[in-house]
Amino acid sequence: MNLEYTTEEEAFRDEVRAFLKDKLPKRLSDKVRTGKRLTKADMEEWHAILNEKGWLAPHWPEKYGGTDWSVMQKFIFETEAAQAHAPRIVPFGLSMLAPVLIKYGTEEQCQHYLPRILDGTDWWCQGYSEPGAGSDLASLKTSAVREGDHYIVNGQKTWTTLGQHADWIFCLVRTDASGKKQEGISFLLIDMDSPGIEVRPIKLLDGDEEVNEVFFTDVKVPVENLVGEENKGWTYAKYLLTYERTNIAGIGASMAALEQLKEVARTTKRGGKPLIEDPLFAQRLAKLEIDLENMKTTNLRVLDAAGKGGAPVAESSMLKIRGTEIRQEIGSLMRRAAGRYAQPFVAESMDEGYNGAPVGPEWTGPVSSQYFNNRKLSIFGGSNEVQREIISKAILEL
Amino acid sequence: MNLEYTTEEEAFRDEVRAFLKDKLPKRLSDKVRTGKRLTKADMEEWHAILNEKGWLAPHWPEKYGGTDWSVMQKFIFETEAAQAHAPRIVPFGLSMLAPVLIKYGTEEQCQHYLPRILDGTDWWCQGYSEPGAGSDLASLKTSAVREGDHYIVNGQKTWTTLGQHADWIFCLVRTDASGKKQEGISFLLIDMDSPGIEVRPIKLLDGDEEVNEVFFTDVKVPVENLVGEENKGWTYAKYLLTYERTNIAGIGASMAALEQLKEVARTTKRGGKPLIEDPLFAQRLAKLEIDLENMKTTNLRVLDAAGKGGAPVAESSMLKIRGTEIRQEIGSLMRRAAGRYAQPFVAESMDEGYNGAPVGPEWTGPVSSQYFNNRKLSIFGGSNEVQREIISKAILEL
Amino acid sequence: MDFAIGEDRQMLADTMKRFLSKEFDWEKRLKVIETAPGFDREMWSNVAELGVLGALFSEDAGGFGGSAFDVGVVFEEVGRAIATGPYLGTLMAGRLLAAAGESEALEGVIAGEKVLTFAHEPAFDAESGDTRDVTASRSGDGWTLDGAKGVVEYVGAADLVVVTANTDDGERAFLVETSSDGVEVVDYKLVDGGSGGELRLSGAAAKELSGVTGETIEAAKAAGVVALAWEGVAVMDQLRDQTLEYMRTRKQFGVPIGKFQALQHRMATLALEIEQARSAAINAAANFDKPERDRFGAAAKYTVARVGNLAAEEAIQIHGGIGMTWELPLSHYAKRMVMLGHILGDEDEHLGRYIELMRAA
Amino acid sequence: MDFAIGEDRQMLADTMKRFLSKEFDWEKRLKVIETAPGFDREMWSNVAELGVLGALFSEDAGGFGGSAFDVGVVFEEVGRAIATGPYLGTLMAGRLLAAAGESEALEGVIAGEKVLTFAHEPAFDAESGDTRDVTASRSGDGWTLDGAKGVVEYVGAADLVVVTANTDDGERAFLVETSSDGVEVVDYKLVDGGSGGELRLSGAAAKELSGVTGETIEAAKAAGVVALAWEGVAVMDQLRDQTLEYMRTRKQFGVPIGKFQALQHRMATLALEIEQARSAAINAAANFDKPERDRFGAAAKYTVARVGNLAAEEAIQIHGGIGMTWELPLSHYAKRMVMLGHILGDEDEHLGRYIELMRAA
Repeated sequence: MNLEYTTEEEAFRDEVRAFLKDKLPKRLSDKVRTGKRLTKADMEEWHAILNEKGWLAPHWPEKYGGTDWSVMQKFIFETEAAQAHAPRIVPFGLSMLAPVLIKYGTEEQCQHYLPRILDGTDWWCQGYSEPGAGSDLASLKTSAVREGDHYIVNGQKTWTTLGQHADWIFCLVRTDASGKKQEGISFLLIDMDSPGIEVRPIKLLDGDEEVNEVFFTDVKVPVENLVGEENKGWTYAKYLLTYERTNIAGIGASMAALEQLKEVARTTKRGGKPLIEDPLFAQRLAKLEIDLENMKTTNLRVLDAAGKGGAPVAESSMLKIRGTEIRQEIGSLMRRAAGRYAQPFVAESMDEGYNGAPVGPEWTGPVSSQYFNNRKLSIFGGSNEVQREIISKAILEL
Repeated sequence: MNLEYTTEEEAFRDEVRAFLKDKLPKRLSDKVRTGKRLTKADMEEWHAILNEKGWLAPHWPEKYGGTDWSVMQKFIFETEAAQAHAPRIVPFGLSMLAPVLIKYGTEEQCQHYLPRILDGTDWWCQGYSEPGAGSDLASLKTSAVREGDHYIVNGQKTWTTLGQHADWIFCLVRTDASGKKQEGISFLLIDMDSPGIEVRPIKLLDGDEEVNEVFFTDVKVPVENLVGEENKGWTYAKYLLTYERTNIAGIGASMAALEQLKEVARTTKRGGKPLIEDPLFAQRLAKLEIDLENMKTTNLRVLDAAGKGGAPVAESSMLKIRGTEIRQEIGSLMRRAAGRYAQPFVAESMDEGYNGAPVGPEWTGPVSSQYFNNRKLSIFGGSNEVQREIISKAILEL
Repeated sequence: MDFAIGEDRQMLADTMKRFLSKEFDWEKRLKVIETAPGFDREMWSNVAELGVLGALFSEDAGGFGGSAFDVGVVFEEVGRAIATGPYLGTLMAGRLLAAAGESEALEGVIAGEKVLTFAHEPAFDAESGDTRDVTASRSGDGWTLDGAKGVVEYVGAADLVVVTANTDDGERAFLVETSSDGVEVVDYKLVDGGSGGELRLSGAAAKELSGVTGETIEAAKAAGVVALAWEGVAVMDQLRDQTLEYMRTRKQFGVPIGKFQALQHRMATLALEIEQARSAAINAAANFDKPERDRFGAAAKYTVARVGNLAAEEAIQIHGGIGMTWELPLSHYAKRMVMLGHILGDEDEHLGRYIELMRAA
Repeated sequence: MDFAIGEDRQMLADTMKRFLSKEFDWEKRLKVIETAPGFDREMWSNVAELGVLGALFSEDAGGFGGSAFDVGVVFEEVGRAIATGPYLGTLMAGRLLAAAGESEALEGVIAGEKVLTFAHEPAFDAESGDTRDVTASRSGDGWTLDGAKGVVEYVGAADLVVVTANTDDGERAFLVETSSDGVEVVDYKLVDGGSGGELRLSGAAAKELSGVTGETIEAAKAAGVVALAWEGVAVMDQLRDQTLEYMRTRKQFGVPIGKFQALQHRMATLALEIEQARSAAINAAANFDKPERDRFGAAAKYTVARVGNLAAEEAIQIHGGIGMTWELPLSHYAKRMVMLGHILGDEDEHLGRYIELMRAA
């Protein structure tokens, strides 16, 4: 039993750190650190930097531009990047579509789409959820009817994150409504410029517009845009959802956020004393830090098992649940720490180049928005209730 | 809105207090206060004192010896008695069987059994649960087969509290196994001296033996011992389980126990300071006290509504859940307060007249046993899970 | 003992409820909160006309209520509709005007002619990185104020502000007209759709509220605590009811999600906690004129903040994505619920206060 | 990074597991805990023969292990079987013997010939109502001890006790033979089936453990914390597994209770928490020889106590009445689990310690 990094892992970590120090623009890391909104250009800029280094798609096979890293290396990279306040990699093309194409798509599809993901030609978004199909994803209704060389797609997708920027959408569509609901689903790639597609932003409770509804009215999609076989899309969808996610717990992001929280707790005064001296706040903070330290080791144990060929299904769900709970709790303590100044809502102050004087301490600006926005963590990506179902199925074997 | 007692209620409270001060033997209240075991004679002694005053059966109609008290008076009596460390009234005859007899029994049965409950001639116990029928009570299997003027009873009951002292047991038995499980149940009164009855104590985790298994082998029970109609017993059983319980939350007992806990917190030192100065312990204590203050008002609100003719089903379940949680938490904090001295287990010290030197501070003697014994509070009397089912049915109306 | 609310109060509540559901429906609310300063003056004077503001003050002070339960009933309706406007500021500042016998000023406020708020807590000062408070100094017959107050409720809409300030004699309260020289207001929206602002004073003329001491100010804040507790319980009632309704109608896997036992048990727990919070709010009102005022106030504010966060988080979680949308009233109730915890001290602050009182008892 | 336990340790664990499941089956355990002093001397020497006690100490000290992970693996097996005997006392007292170079005494202990325990915490004194500790004074060439220690693990079975005592030079440790004059033991059962006792010393002859200071004693206790963390995780594994098994087989309303979603979700949460506790125990062992020893020790003891209580309470609740019976092993695991929190400081004490270290960092 040895929790130290090996010499090789340490060297790799140093390499990642040096790269981040050298190549991550301060403008971007400042935006991430202070909770400002990232523009499409910001995200593309960071993608391009990673692509230049060859580190944009660590999960891919080397022949398509992957890195052949071990699970531990991927974890190190993700953790270091998050702690350096790098923008997160937009996952839809890189981590969601690509693994499906690589496993189930044709060589032609891989050759066509993968390079365009890497070089930023295509921005992808995800067409999974529908208004009537949330946790019960397989009950989706958006239909694709074959007519000659095309499918005609009608229906509606929702919660399409960053869909407003997208060139393409990968969709689960119903190609057969006659049998079991899981059996008539296909996986279709659709050009967002196709006539009949309309994207409407969904305004969230924090005023932000990062998710969208996507409406399809008689949208023509060439049959060659089908991935794999017709009516087998559910298999691909599940593969995508359970695809190895070394960073499902978001350890790096949480460690970075906790550092900031502790700094706030040391410097913010309440009743004349630093918050960290307040027994009730200190207790919340200590419990959170302990939970995160434990989670870090839990995550490493899962990676260790996965690296040795295990398939830690229940454990991944545990990482998702506790990882999101920890991130939510950090956000919650930041909000608590802000006291009265959690209330002002100056939306403009979250954009780059805002010149207005801060109302409260600068770090208080985004805390409430982030707290509310963080609610999504336990809802999206398989709600924490769904994760509990997965765990109980695995441990109860009933 | 007025949370004060009325003048009449205050006068009543004073009367109760005066009575308790005058008539409750110090020997008994000392035993209750220090967590010693009560003997059968102890319980009978207190019953006799209450009976002499005419206060043993407040829930009964006046003509059978009840008091005609309002719900608020019953609450005041129960709360004051608990705070004075009076033994609790043994409920099986007085609060469980009697209401069923009064509502569903014959006048003859009432005339025969009720006076014997009051004067202590008959000690009753309850034959409801079976090894295979816990929360799913209606699946019970103990059978009663009619043969001439008798039923022949075979089967097993369990969790029969204080059954070792009982002269009689009221039982749910199956008289018809052909239809829905709720429809073939009858309510039978059985003399514990009948041939074929065997009582075996169940040793609990704290070493105590207050519950029993009761085995029935070809036990002959006269048909006149049937209450109400054959096969209608489920109706009576449910009536018994939902019978107005003004003190389901155990407010008085919790208030008395919290006082003791606070005294311990003020006088027990940990790391050189009184426990109440410890921020973590103080926090637990404060949250508990607030919860109890809230619960007291919640209880009074429910009584107020019941007194005005309401039928607060969900609310009674809330009182059961939170009431038992509070009592468990008080026990848990007593255990925590005892520190290392929660470990010694000197069983004899819980009996009256124990002369051994206390190992730790005297109050620490029973804390762990009580903590573990208190687990039953959320299991028995309709588990807290069953109570949550009742609440969600009522509020969801699905 | 009697938990009935009383006939007069019930009438007031009914009137207010009818008015708000008609004149402050959801579309109207969205419009109001998107328009600075998040406040509709005409509606405010209509509310005043109903007697809502008068109910917050005793007859001596020109009102016709003023008991803690009167305050509770008004704020219950504010919470039910998550109504905008300086209800809380009016209550607290008005109590100080009443204590000082400023009946004329208070009359205009009760009538809805003048909008009043309360500026009590120091402002954050960007330059020093610390807080900055207000100091009062004598100037001829009167007083002038210098300094700043932070996150002052609806200060951008207010005609009058009661400002607490340090003097050589300790904390005192002053009445300031926002139109005076030396008064600067920087207002902004609040997360919950309301409005707030920084109040900056440099040599602003002010009238001392005679007889108001630190203790009077504490009493006004204690009334604010009762108000927020009742408001909070009403908001969580809405969160619960909207979530239950969603659970009855939203289907997944072929059944209403209300059929899922894990969610049922969580809602049962939430319903239980809300009843405990209601009891806490009742206790705070019942003890308002008694020696235990602060202990029950702290208990109520702590309980309502704790249960309120649970209610907001559970309501959103059970709704899923839709619960996070601006479109759904639920998300606005959730925001108001959580923000209530940031006014007049949060969950921890009040639990800390309770612990001190418990130790001292 | 490598989470494999290592071959040698795995072998030891397997041997110990085999031995205990054969020689310390459930009937045997019930017999042992009902017989004073809750300890079977023959079994103890058999355990020693397997090398279990030697694994707790380094080769320098006459053992063949001694790393924090060695300790962890042994106590994991102790927890799995809720084995009785002074494992913890042997570990902590043995570490002090080793530090003092008392290799001869330690050799007898490792061989199972002499039973050793550790008396560290002051006794409750009924007369004064306060605690009473042990003081050491020089007497000729040697030392004598006076005072008392409380709740000393298996002191009724011990031949040797390492006693900490106050001297003019601060805290020191001494070796005492229980058969000496001036040594009185009052032993009693413990709630979890083990045995403890009060150790009363009046002028008892003692040998100083040279070189042992307060810091050495802290290190021995830190090893004890690692041991209890690993033991606790093993106990909660049992609580979880026994409960899952019960959920698979116990039927109510015609289905196994494991089909009830509300219980499923609670078990999922418990399983998650237990994995977190396991990580905490691993962290404590991994940092045992590092500057962060105490921080990770406190984190582990806090986590294991917190999750342990949850595990014990959930296991009993889900079992229902049967979970409270003496007959079922489950209830004994629950008792051991909760009692572990009362040894070497409870959940709150360790969280408090963590907070201090966090503030100081």
